Amino acid sequence: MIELDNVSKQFDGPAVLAGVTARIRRGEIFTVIGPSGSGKSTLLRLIDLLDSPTGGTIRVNGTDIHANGEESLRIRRMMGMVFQKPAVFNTTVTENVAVGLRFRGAEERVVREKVEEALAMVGLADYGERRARTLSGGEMQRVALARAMVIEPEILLMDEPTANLDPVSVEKIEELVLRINRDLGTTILFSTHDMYQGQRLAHRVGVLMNGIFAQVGTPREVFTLPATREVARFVGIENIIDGVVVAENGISVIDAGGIRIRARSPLSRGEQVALCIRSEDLRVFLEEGGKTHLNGNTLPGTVASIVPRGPFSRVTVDCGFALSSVLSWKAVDNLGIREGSRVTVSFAAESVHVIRQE
Amino acid sequence: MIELDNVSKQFDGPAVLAGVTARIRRGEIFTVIGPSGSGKSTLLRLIDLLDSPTGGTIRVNGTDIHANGEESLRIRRMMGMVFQKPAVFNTTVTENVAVGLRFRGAEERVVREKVEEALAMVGLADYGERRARTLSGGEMQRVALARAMVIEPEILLMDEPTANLDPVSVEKIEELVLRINRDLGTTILFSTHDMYQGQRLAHRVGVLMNGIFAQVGTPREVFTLPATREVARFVGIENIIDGVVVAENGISVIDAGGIRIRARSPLSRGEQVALCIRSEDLRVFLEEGGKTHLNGNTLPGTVASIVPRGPFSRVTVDCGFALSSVLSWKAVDNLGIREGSRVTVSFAAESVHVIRQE
Amino acid sequence: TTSDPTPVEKQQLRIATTTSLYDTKLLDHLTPIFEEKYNAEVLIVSAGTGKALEYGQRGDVDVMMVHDRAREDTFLADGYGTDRRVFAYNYFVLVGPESDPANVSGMAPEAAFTAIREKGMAGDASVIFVSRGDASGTHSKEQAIWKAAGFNYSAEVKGSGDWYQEAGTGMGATLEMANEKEAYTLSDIGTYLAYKGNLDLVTIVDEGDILLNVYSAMQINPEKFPDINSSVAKDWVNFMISDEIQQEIASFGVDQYGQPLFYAAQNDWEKIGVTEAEVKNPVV
Amino acid sequence: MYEIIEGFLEAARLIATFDGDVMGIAARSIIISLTATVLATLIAVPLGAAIYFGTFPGKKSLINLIQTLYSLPTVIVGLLIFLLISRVGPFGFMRLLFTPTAMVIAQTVLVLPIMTGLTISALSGVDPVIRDTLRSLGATHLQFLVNIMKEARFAILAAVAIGFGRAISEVGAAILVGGNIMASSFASSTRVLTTAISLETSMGNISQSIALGIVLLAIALAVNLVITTIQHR
Amino acid sequence: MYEIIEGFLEAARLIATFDGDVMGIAARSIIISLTATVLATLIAVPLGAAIYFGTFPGKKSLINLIQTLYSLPTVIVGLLIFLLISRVGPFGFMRLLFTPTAMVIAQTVLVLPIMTGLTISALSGVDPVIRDTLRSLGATHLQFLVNIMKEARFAILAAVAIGFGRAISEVGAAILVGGNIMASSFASSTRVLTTAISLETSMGNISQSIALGIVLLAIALAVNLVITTIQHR
Ligand SMILES: Nc1ncnc2c1ncn2[C@@H]1O[C@H](COP(=O)(O)OP(=O)(O)OP(=O)(O)O)[C@@H](O)[C@H]1O
Ligand SMILES: Nc1ncnc2c1ncn2[C@@H]1O[C@H](COP(=O)(O)OP(=O)(O)OP(=O)(O)O)[C@@H](O)[C@H]1O
Ligand SMILES: [Mg+2]
Ligand SMILES: [Mg+2]
Repeated sequence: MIELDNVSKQFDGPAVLAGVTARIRRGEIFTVIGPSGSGKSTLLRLIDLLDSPTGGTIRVNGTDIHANGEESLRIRRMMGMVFQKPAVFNTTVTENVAVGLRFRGAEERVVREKVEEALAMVGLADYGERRARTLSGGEMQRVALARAMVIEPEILLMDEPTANLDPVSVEKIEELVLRINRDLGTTILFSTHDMYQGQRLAHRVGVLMNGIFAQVGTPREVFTLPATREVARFVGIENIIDGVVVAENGISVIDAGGIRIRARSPLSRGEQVALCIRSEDLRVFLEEGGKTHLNGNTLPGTVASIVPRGPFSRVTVDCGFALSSVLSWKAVDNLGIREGSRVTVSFAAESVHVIRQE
Repeated sequence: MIELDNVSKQFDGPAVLAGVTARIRRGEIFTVIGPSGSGKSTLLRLIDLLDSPTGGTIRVNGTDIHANGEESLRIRRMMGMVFQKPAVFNTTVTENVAVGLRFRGAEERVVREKVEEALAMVGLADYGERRARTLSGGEMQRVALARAMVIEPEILLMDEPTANLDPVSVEKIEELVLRINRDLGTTILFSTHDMYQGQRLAHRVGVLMNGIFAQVGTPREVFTLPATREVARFVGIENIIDGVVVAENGISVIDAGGIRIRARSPLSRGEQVALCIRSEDLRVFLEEGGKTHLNGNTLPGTVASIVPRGPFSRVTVDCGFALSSVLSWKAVDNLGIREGSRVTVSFAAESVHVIRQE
Repeated sequence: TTSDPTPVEKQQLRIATTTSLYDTKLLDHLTPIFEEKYNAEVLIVSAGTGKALEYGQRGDVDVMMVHDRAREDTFLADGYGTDRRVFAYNYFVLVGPESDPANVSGMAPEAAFTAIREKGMAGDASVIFVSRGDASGTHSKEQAIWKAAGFNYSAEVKGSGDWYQEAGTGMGATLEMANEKEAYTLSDIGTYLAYKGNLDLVTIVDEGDILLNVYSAMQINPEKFPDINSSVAKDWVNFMISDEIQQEIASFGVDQYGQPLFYAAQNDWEKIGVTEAEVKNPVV
Repeated sequence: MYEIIEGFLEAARLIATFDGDVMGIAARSIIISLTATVLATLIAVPLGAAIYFGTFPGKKSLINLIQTLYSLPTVIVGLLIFLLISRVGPFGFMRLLFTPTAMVIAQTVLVLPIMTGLTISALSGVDPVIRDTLRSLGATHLQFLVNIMKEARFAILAAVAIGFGRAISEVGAAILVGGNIMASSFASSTRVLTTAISLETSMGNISQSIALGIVLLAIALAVNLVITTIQHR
Repeated sequence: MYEIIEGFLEAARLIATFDGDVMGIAARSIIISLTATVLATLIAVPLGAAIYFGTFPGKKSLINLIQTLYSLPTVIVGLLIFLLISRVGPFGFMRLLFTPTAMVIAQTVLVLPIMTGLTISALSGVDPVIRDTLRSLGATHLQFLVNIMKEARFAILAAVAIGFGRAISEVGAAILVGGNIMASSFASSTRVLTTAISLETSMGNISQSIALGIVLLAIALAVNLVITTIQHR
């Protein structure tokens, strides 16, 4: 178990980490997501004993890891780390992966077997004899992954481990991570900027922002019930609307610049709030074509833009404020909408997540 | 205009590029996607004159760039490049970004202005005086981006420029790329492993596989009508089923291990084919609940797994072969399905893309 | 003739000399007098005898000052040098440990050498002779003594056993080495006196004609090297045999060592076996 | 051992009293060795860059040769220069023998191999992506070199420090082509610290030698502080 | 200039005929300088690592001092060792003066600063991520050092090459503590190539000097080829 207790870290400038607190359970997959420069790498480095915190404590299985000089080797050997920009040793791929095992005095036969297995797992089975320095970006990243995994650490730290990989490789690595977690019970802590990856893999997600965890929760919590406006924005909620609670009886009514929106929320009248509506929860109808939801929201508007997004299109409708919805290409074709079309957007009160503004 | 004419490149082992041919038009945004190790970086490096092809020619505006020693500076100065793992000069952020302008003998005042502007564009406005070596991964990548953009090259080459960035930063960079392309008419050639990015930004996409462009086309073509089984797999089509054409009259019928699937295809009876069905195009109904599509496909099956995927769930149904579909969480809840549920999967014949197998 | 005593630009005089002479600082003592008198600048290069002669043979210096008659003769005969004048002499000394393991104190040089060799060859580990072994004037003298004692140097002395060791370095270092090894060695008196304070070595043999050490100066042959600074070179040679300087030489070192380092050659030409012309006649 | 202490005291005295002779010798050492180092830098750095970035047959052998020349004894360098500039040598007409100029030449030649070799090492330490980045930013050859040097400045200045160290501490070449002359005028003299140390040693003045050695190290320290300051800028 | 050609011919003759004296001298050079280089490596590499990875007050000054000692003249090193081991010195009882052992000690001391300094440079050239990776893989201190050395092997072996070059080419210390002795037994002799070159030069035998210089360079070349081979493994 890893306990982060008010961990802070400051380099020359302002504090990068300013009181990070969390408990990562044994056997858990925990993902750190957060904007570029928010301190994800810094946090992982602190846990791996590669740097010392300016304040706070980090405990692994109850031991304050930074307080114990003599213990640090033992603690470090419990952990494996994949760096954000992995570096490879100037030797063969096999030797690169073998290093950790050799450090632990493994027998040559065991080393050979395990390395081979690890390389196969990351899809580099035939690369053993290649000089690691000549590998492509993604290949290097996979070598780094194999290198950290092969020692079967109790805790696996990974700093954006799939940042340089294509989707097919990413999928393989993700399966691998899940398997390691499941089969070996490895606690896995990784940072990613791919929120979907966080969600796919993690038991829990911590959102690092402004030096602290703005939210820690299950992926579903974080993705559907973001704790702050910034988290909401960060986890990809495209529709965030400011407003004031004007009525509260079971279903609150929020005034957003003159337009009234119904939502479920326990907040009381007069509070400043931000409304989050996932674009997938919006329905778009031609003109007045939609059925009015009881207790729901039905807003008229004009299509402002239609932008392809993966196998979908993002349709942005101006209803006074902009509302983005995601429709399949086919749906767009069927509706026959284009920029300027008059449409109606509807969504349930349950689809509106209300955040109190500070 | 960049013409790649049968470009090949071999290091010590087997050829990495084995006859890459394409024409990238002036002012176009062209994306190279392909698996890790497929040679994307190698190709960009060849175009930027950082390495020489083993065979074939690369022409920029009609000039064979590798044939012309004296011209190479002029040609290189037409181009800017962002490397996959950017390196920064050991000086301040400002000086890093200024280098290209200084090389071109820009006035100090101009340099200062443009650098400031560029840093602001990549969201590093306050970072000018920081030593570049201490930046985070994403920050460095943005410095590299600013550094390449500030010289306003005619051609901008970017090797996975957003690999280390969080979604909010990615969005900013993407907007920037679109703006540069639109406002300055810059031809942009970039590699990415984020297919959606490719799709969002690119006018055309080239899929690099096994040393050649397996397909070049608009994002929509590549994503909906992949030319090969590998491309299909690579662009994220989860359902690829092998079969044989058994009937062909307007709507072909394909036998896939005993199960018959209708599809639109011009191929003739007896041909070996692969069927591609995007998971978004599948509908899942409880038991026999679905309406039978005329000319469509309705297959019974059992739910094999339900895995969260972004704001969706991926529901895999075993119908003899596995079919994955993507449903919103709500839809899954509404259907009340779980692993083992008996369901029906249906999809239109139009949703089936048929590829001839070689 | 003398050169114009007040030329506008100072003439430069380059002298090559052997290390042992230079290290006595005699020349440092004399050059200011010369420079003042002739408005010249004296540049002195000290080197091993062989190298000094090499400088001379290549015309890199104007004057040569060494102490190795035999090789000087060859040098003159080959036409590289001319107008040799002898300006000083002193004696080599055989020094050794106070215990004198070979028991040669006070013997004639030849006899002492013979005895040392005998003990050494017999395997008496306490008897060691350290030779300069560097083809210097001192080394030449040592070889001459071995020859006079009846030995073939290269066959019967050099390399004949661990008793005979070639230092292959300068006089000072050789003395240090003899001191360290409690060995005998042949030294010029000047260097020995300069080092005496640091050494446990004592004078074992200091008498015998063969120990004579004659210093001479000559100019490099201007016919061979026309751009030699011949006139100042002549001035220097004449300066060295001038009465005033001969007196300086005779008294040099007395205040420091309590005994002179050199004897003036002027009046002892017979004793040192050279012609009177070589000590007295000014070069013209 | 008391000679060492005496040496320190003597060094302190020499420096404190600005002993004329010693100051002259020290100044000459600085001038000659710094000039040689600067000259060698001007040759070695471009040369090292040309070798490192060039592709030509025999490149590996050339690098091996350069490394081999690290072992070039100073006396041999001195001899070769001597043969060239002595009166009967091909450059004898220039009358360079026994001049400070000759010493500068000899020291320059002496430190060239090591400085060239270390320049090559320094350049090979620069991240290849940095090189590619400079190229891709459209650097001319010169701009490329200047900027690579900037990136490698730490290692290149270390090479300069080593070159200077070797130049100012060598004696074999200095004595052969300089002659260790102490003339009445500064410009005609060629006595530098190392040749003076040799002389004092050969005369048995050990503490004087050590004192001069300390003066030499004091100079080296000053030069190194300057180099370190530039390195860390 | 014909001395140079003569020198080459003479060198060829000496090598071809296995000239006994010269072979002995060359063998002694190799043995002494290689031993000194190995010893110095064994000291300098751990020392350099300790300094580079250590954090202690005065670290910067120490590095500056080491750089300054690059300028330590060989004669001064010789003198200091001489004072220590001469009969009246503190280690005089060991009777080391004028033995090959003394020369090994002097050369070791002589090359220590430069090898330590270059080790520090070599280590600072290793990508920090490599260091972190080793730590994160659970390296003990020793494993860490060994593996960092492996990564820096190119630069460290370059340092060894420089150390060897300096050791085999120096003459000042060798002559002071060794004495350039040519005795009839191999073990009692201390004449090495550089001291022999000095001697030949002082005797005016220029071509013989150059021949010996060429023999020395041939040895250096051989040693460097070995080093290069290890470097590129
Ligand atoms: N200098 C080199 N020597 C030998 N092989 C090389 C060299 N550079 C690249 N390769 C090999 O060429 C192949 C293509 O490499 P490249 O870097 O172009 O791939 P990529 O498509 O950019 O991959 P990624 O998405 O992982 O960055 C890889 O297998 C790589 O190992
Ligand atoms: N050694 C250092 N000295 C000074 N500042 C540093 C240092 N290391 C990191 N920083 C700063 O700390 C902040 C956090 O850096 P960190 O690398 O942890 O971010 P990150 O969340 O991993 O970002 P990214 O997603 O871009 O990798 C950044 O602003 C970075 O510039
Ligand atoms: Mg990071
Ligand atoms: Mg790549």
